[in-house]
Amino acid sequence: MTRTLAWARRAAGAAAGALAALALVSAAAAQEPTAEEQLASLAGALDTAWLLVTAFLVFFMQLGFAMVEAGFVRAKNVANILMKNILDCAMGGLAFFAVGWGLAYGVSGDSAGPFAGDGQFFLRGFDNWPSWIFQFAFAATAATIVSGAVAERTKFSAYLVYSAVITAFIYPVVVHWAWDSHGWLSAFRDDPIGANGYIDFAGSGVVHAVGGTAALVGAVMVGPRIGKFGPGRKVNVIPGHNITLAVLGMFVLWFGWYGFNPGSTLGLSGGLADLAAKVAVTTTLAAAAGGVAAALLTRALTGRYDLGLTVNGVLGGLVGITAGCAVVDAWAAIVIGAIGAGVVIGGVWLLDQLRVDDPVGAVSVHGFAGIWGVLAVGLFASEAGIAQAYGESDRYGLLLGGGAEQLGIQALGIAAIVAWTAVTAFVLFGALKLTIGLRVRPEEEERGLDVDEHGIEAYPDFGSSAQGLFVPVAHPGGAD
Amino acid sequence: MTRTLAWARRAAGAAAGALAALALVSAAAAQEPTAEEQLASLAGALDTAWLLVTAFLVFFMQLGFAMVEAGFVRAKNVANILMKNILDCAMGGLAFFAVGWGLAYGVSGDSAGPFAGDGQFFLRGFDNWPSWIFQFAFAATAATIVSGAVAERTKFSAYLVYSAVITAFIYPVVVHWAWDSHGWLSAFRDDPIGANGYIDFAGSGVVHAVGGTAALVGAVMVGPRIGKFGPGRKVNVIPGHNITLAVLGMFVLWFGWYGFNPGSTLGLSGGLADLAAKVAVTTTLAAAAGGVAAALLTRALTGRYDLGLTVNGVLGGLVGITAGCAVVDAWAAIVIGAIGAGVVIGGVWLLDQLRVDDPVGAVSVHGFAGIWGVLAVGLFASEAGIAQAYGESDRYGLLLGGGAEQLGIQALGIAAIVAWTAVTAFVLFGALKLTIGLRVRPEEEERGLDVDEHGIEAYPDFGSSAQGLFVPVAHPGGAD
Amino acid sequence: MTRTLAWARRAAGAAAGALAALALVSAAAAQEPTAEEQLASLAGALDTAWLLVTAFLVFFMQLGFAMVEAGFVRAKNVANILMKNILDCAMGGLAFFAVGWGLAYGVSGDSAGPFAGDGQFFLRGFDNWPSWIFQFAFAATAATIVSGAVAERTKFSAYLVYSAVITAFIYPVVVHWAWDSHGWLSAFRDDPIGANGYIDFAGSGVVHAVGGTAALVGAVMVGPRIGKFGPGRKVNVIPGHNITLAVLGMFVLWFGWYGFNPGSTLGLSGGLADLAAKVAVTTTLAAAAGGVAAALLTRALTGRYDLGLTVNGVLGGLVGITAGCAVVDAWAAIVIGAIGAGVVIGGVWLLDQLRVDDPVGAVSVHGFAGIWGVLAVGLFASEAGIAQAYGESDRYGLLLGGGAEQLGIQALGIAAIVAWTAVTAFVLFGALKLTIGLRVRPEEEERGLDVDEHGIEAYPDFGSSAQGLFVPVAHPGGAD
Amino acid sequence: MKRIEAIIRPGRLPFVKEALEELGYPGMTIAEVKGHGKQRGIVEQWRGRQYKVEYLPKIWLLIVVDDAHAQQVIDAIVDNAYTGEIGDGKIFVSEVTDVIRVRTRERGEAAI
Amino acid sequence: MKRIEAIIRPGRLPFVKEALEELGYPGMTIAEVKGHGKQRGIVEQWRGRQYKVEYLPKIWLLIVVDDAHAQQVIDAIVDNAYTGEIGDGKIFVSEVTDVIRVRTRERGEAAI
Amino acid sequence: MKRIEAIIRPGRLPFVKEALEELGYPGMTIAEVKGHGKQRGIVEQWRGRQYKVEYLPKIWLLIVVDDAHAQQVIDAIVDNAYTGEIGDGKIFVSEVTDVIRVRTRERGEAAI
Ligand SMILES: Nc1ncnc2c1ncn2[C@@H]1O[C@H](COP(=O)(O)OP(=O)(O)O)[C@@H](O)[C@H]1O
Ligand SMILES: Nc1ncnc2c1ncn2[C@@H]1O[C@H](COP(=O)(O)OP(=O)(O)O)[C@@H](O)[C@H]1O
Ligand SMILES: Nc1ncnc2c1ncn2[C@@H]1O[C@H](COP(=O)(O)OP(=O)(O)O)[C@@H](O)[C@H]1O
Repeated sequence: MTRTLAWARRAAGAAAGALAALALVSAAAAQEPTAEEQLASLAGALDTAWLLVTAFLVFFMQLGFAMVEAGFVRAKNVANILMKNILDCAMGGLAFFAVGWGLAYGVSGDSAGPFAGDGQFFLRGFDNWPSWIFQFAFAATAATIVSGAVAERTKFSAYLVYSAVITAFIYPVVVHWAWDSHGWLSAFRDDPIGANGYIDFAGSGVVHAVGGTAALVGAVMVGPRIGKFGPGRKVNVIPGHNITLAVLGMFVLWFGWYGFNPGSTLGLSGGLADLAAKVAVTTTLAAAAGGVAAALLTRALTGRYDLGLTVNGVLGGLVGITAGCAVVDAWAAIVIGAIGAGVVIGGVWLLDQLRVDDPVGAVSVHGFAGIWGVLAVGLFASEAGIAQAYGESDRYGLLLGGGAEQLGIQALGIAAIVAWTAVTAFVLFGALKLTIGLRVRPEEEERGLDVDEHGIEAYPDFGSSAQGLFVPVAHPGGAD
Repeated sequence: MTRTLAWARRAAGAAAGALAALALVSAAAAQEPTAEEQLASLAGALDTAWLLVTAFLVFFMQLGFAMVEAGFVRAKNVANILMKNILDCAMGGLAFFAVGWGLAYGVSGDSAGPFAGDGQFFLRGFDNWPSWIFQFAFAATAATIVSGAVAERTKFSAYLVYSAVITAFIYPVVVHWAWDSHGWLSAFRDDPIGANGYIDFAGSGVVHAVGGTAALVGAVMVGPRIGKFGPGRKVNVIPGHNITLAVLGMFVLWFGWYGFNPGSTLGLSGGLADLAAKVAVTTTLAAAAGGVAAALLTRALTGRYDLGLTVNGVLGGLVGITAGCAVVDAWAAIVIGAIGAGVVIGGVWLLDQLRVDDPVGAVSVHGFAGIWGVLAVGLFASEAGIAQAYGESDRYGLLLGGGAEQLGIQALGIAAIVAWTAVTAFVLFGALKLTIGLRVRPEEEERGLDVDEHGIEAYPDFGSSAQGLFVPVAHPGGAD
Repeated sequence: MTRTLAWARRAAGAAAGALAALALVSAAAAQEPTAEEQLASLAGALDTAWLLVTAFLVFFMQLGFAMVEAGFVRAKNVANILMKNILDCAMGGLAFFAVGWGLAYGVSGDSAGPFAGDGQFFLRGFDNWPSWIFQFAFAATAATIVSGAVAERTKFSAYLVYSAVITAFIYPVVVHWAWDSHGWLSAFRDDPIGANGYIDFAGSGVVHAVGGTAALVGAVMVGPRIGKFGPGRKVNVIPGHNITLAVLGMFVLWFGWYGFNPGSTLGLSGGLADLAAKVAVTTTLAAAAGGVAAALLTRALTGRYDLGLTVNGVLGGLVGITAGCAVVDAWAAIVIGAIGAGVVIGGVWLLDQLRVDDPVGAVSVHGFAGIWGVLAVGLFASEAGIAQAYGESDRYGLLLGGGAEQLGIQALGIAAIVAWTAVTAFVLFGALKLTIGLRVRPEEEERGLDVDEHGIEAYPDFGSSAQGLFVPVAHPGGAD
Repeated sequence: MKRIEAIIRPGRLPFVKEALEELGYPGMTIAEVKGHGKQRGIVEQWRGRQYKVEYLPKIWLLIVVDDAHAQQVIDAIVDNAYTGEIGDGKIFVSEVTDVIRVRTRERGEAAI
Repeated sequence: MKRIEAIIRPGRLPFVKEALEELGYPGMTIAEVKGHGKQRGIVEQWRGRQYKVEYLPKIWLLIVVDDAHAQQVIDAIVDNAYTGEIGDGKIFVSEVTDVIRVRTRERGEAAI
Repeated sequence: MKRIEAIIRPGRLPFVKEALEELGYPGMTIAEVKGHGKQRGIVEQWRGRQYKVEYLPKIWLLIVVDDAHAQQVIDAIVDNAYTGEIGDGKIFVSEVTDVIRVRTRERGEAAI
């Protein structure tokens, strides 16, 4: 009986090296694996390691979203938004297991169609674990974006249904289009649209614009919070309860983005390590540029360095670079990030004008900056960048002299994605509205969702002099 | 003089590739290493990388524990619980350095006995650094579990002693039993109990049930907080001060668990990468199922989606899958996670009935769900799963037709672990009670432990209108 | 057309292994790469992976700094300190892109001088991405240290300029001296000072003492907060607003330090994996010793276990071990960490005596403990330790019988670094004082920097009964 | 001069304030308090176990006015704090013997 | 009608409340305040340096009752807030000239 | 006995307190409140959009003294709370009919 792991475990206990382990593996196999086979196996292990570690980082973004959103809502709705963040991730996991993966990448027969995968539901006949965990983390990201936009007024049960549907259906179909080698938009198709197909390296469109579009539809259909818009053109301000949490969340998201973008090389061997490193650099520069641009812009516009919009600006820079991180040069990443922040700030202003209430800026950050990111590929992708990540091509960024074709494909791709998401999200939210209802009652909204939906206050005993007023610290006799 | 690192460092400064580095290494050795040696060395490096990265993730769980516990206690005891969390990790590090590792895996002569290791104390004659850091992170986890269960009333100095003893002695012995190749329970023993020995891949029993059992003994011996239980069967509620922190901690723990479980492959080469990825998937699904189950269960039982128990439910799912993550199928992970959440909720209720006061639910989450996790292996381990992780065997999960033997061994193993921990923890807490005392004075408890033990309030200047009332912002003249 | 990534991407969707990918890469090249070339490429990929993952961890320390500093300031200055933390990282990224890297490692012609690099500004002609991201993360760390020391009174615009200059100029020069193979202090120079050159493995001096020295200069030149020092020798206490945040930050920093120190091997192949693991262990032990020492010391000195200083003590232990983590034995790491905590506590007391106001202890933690760390190498470096990390040498730690030479070089090195930083920081802060001004007006300081500089309160709607008093929840008619 | 002390629902504060502003009241002081009268708390839960929250959040409002305007102010508060449900709150009126404006050291009605 | 304003120890609030409930008091309002009288603060420390916290947390309790029940309420508070240590607190009694119940616009004793 | 209720700037509290301490005042109670009088709020912003914060943070100070010392206490507060800018605050004085010290059950002036 082979005891590979036993040995490995023991190796941890004693001082045995990996040499022994390898030897054992060899011995276990009927015949010696060739050096080439061993090399390939090792390369595979390294690729898997990369997928796993970056998947974990992407998963960690769940915390970032939860904290940004919690910080941007009022104290009376904190437990509700946190619960939504936990549950969209948890429901998302189960939904992506049951259906999502199958629609995204599943193959039942020889190959899947251009519209959706068609096999491996419930992971039957499946063992590509590294890919599943990585793709799950992305799906959870797409799902969680909406919660912020519809915060402080949406029914919990309706949100649960929504989050299952987006991870099971709406998002996976887009993934299939753009990232599966059978997808009609895919750059990995044998015969892609145009020279390169739709280029969206880590998902400005596939993930963020999907989430952002669904968020917009949701925010419109749920309607604004009571008191957000006054009569006439009056826009009231409803500050969140804890800006520190929002900043905490932003740093966690930035950190997690190092899984999101560099991890999208899906491996390190065969030259991908260099690409991953370059992606890490462009990601960093875009985030930095987004932060600086937002700070200076708000200073110019309002006379003060605005912290909330700087948080959004960093995120806008990150969303903006996500599509092009592998194919643009460092300087272009800075430009894209800075414009991304501008798009976010403009978007926040625009939504206020349109009387759409998005408490955390999810539509602007993920939707508008996501669209910008996709288009930016058509403007800024360098020839060498495309060659390194997708193969040699003479169609690249318009502003770099690569013609307009790629920009056209990008526009087509994002239009299709936004349209698909808008329609399906509209149907979904519409159906919810007609059945269980989308929105809590006004009294409930005024009191806060925490008390009615979850029976809790987020900070029942807070404060420097908190006396636990609610707490029966002791009972002076009596039978009960 | 060889300057390996110098070169590597320089490589960072310039554009030299790893080729040069490798070449240098070769040159340094008297003769060329063979390709096979190089391969083995690289495989070893990859395995070390995995151990290191996952160890770091497991270490990060310290933050998760600290935040969950801080969120679940009242504001007046926050500094105390945080200090305990820092110190159990710090004391734990020193204790595990001095004694713990030696008892767990240390070998002085040819081999260690079945009960405990007997060498390498103070890491003398030791250089298996990757294993030490990984095992330290686990030891710190086991230690920190107790702090929550005895929170808000336990003397700080007594806690310090406790945390040193559990990491130096109680926990390492269990590790030796179950994970060292000489341990009597070990699945890695040449001649294990039954066909496979006791299977506890990442430690539902070895880590969590140990922590949970010690937590139960501690909570019973310290006694409930003043006011927790009223006369008759009355159970009072003492809400914690910050549910946001608890959720933050939960996400950090979930993230860290991706080190805990997948890292327990202890390497990636030789086929372990696939196993690690599968473990990541089962871990995810169990956590997700735990969260969904807890939310729906509390909704069914109390009419509202309970956030606190959903946090505990996710953790219960994670603890539950920890033993079996490598040997169960994806669907089984969902079942195990969901039941884990149920066990936690039942446990919380049961402890209240038994008038045992566990402010954060540590006993239920780590103790009860840990026991469940160990037994679940006996129920759900698949034949292929055991083959992949432990070697071919015809004894596997009872519910999958693998017979009752494995379940019996699991029951034996967890019984032994719980018994050992209960007895040693009882002696330890008993000795502390008789000497320095376990509990602060009632006045101190009412005032909060922060002020008396640490002279601090956690939030002296908090709030939107915090005026720093305590702060002598300026002094109008006078000599002092 | 080669579709490397396409295949990799597809590989994620299906079950193709790395074998295919490798084969493809081979096919793409005109002729088969030899096994040796493949090995080297794989080793390079692993090294890159290490650099990337550890760089991400180091980046994550930004969150740690932000939270420690936020926790240690008053509520009225929280948004300001958070904004500074975001912006020093963002500005730092752009500045390090434009100038910093070039001065640190850039080479325009054949080689750079001993004082500073001279090429690759704006990353022109540059593609060593893994190194850039790693070094960027370090630069951001050096930059962010100062914000805490000058917190609660420094003008935001002045701080922006400062943070650009330190990452563009002050810090990179020191890096060049100590870590570039052309630097005059460098241990990686062909002909280093003394036998080994200046040994500062991960930067107790290069990063922390630079930050700490600039922090000291800043704190002195900005002057103490209003009310910090009374008449005579009176020292007032100005408690921060949230100790939980400080602890959160500390754990994040400790976690990030596993990137900072072990990552400084800059790779894993060629034997570096073992070194990285050893570094992880010494780092852990020093942090643990720092925490325990600080807790016991404050207990001895004040009668109570002080949480704030324990947080600082852990960090002092970490800063202290940073220079010597690769070259000292485990026991020495404990000694260095414990003394590091002592140095921090003494430093905090000393600065109070000197009437220098450092709200978060940055000068003590990074400056004093950083200097201690550099000197500790001269005292505790073991012969075997130096051999493993820097090459065989008969000059090592004074206390271990290796003579005084290394201690002398360490003293020289740190003196040069402190002098350089002090002078340049003095000029910088002086220039800022004379131009835009360093300090906000007294009224602004009393009101808090948040309101005037950023127009925000950090917790506008906090508390269990927060009613959003500021929020116009609804408007009873009226045109506006 | 009258000391008018009102305990009202938090959500009604903006309306009360607006009404007072139209009256041109001299100033007001508010605080977050908790209380219960006829309205006896709500049921919350913590980790699954339910408990009664005895005190509900209210806003405490203090306005000192001269005798002539007292009734107007009271009416404005009552009109705008009203919802008709239990928990609408109460107003307590008492005498103030003196008022001092710190900035000018004015006293009495002039200081209000 | 009497305005009874008590400053008590936070830990005694549940007992006071229970006693008042037995009396059938009409309502109460509480707030977290800080104060000092004879009890002059405690010593805390921040990053190792000690300082005196001048104000200790107290609960401020407001109950308006008709004259007939005032003494009973005062007694209930005194009995249950008592520990015998410095810091037990004080009760201040003053006259209320009018009370209005917002929900019903009742005035005077009927509104209490 | 007089009930002296002052609304002052938070930043002046230490000075007021010091001055009262020199007088040997019997005790005081404070709370964080918000308010506005002539000083009508400041402009803040949230995610780029500006809004007027209507209420500014103030400290509410309650001191009950015997009639003899009332003027002294008022003077001490006025002197030390004064900055001369709008927003310095106000002091309201009213009659207290009774005072009870919980610890000793003393009543009236003896209890202050
Ligand atoms: N007699 C009282 N003394 C002090 N506060 C009171 C008194 N009666 C009511 N209150 C305050 O008024 C609030 C509303 O009282 P409630 O009895 O619910 O209103 P209503 O009289 O309209 O039913 C209570 O929460 C409490 O804070
Ligand atoms: N004259 C006073 N005016 C206002 N509040 C007072 C006064 N005297 C005492 N207090 C309040 O009562 C609390 C308890 O007073 P203290 O003097 O400690 O009690 P005791 O009189 O029993 O010693 C103080 O913290 C303060 O809030
Ligand atoms: N009539 C009043 N009733 C209650 N509180 C008042 C009244 N007038 C002023 N205040 C309180 O005093 C504070 C300062 O008042 P303000 O009018 O700004 O001072 P000043 O009269 O010196 O200009 C206000 O914020 C408010 O809390």
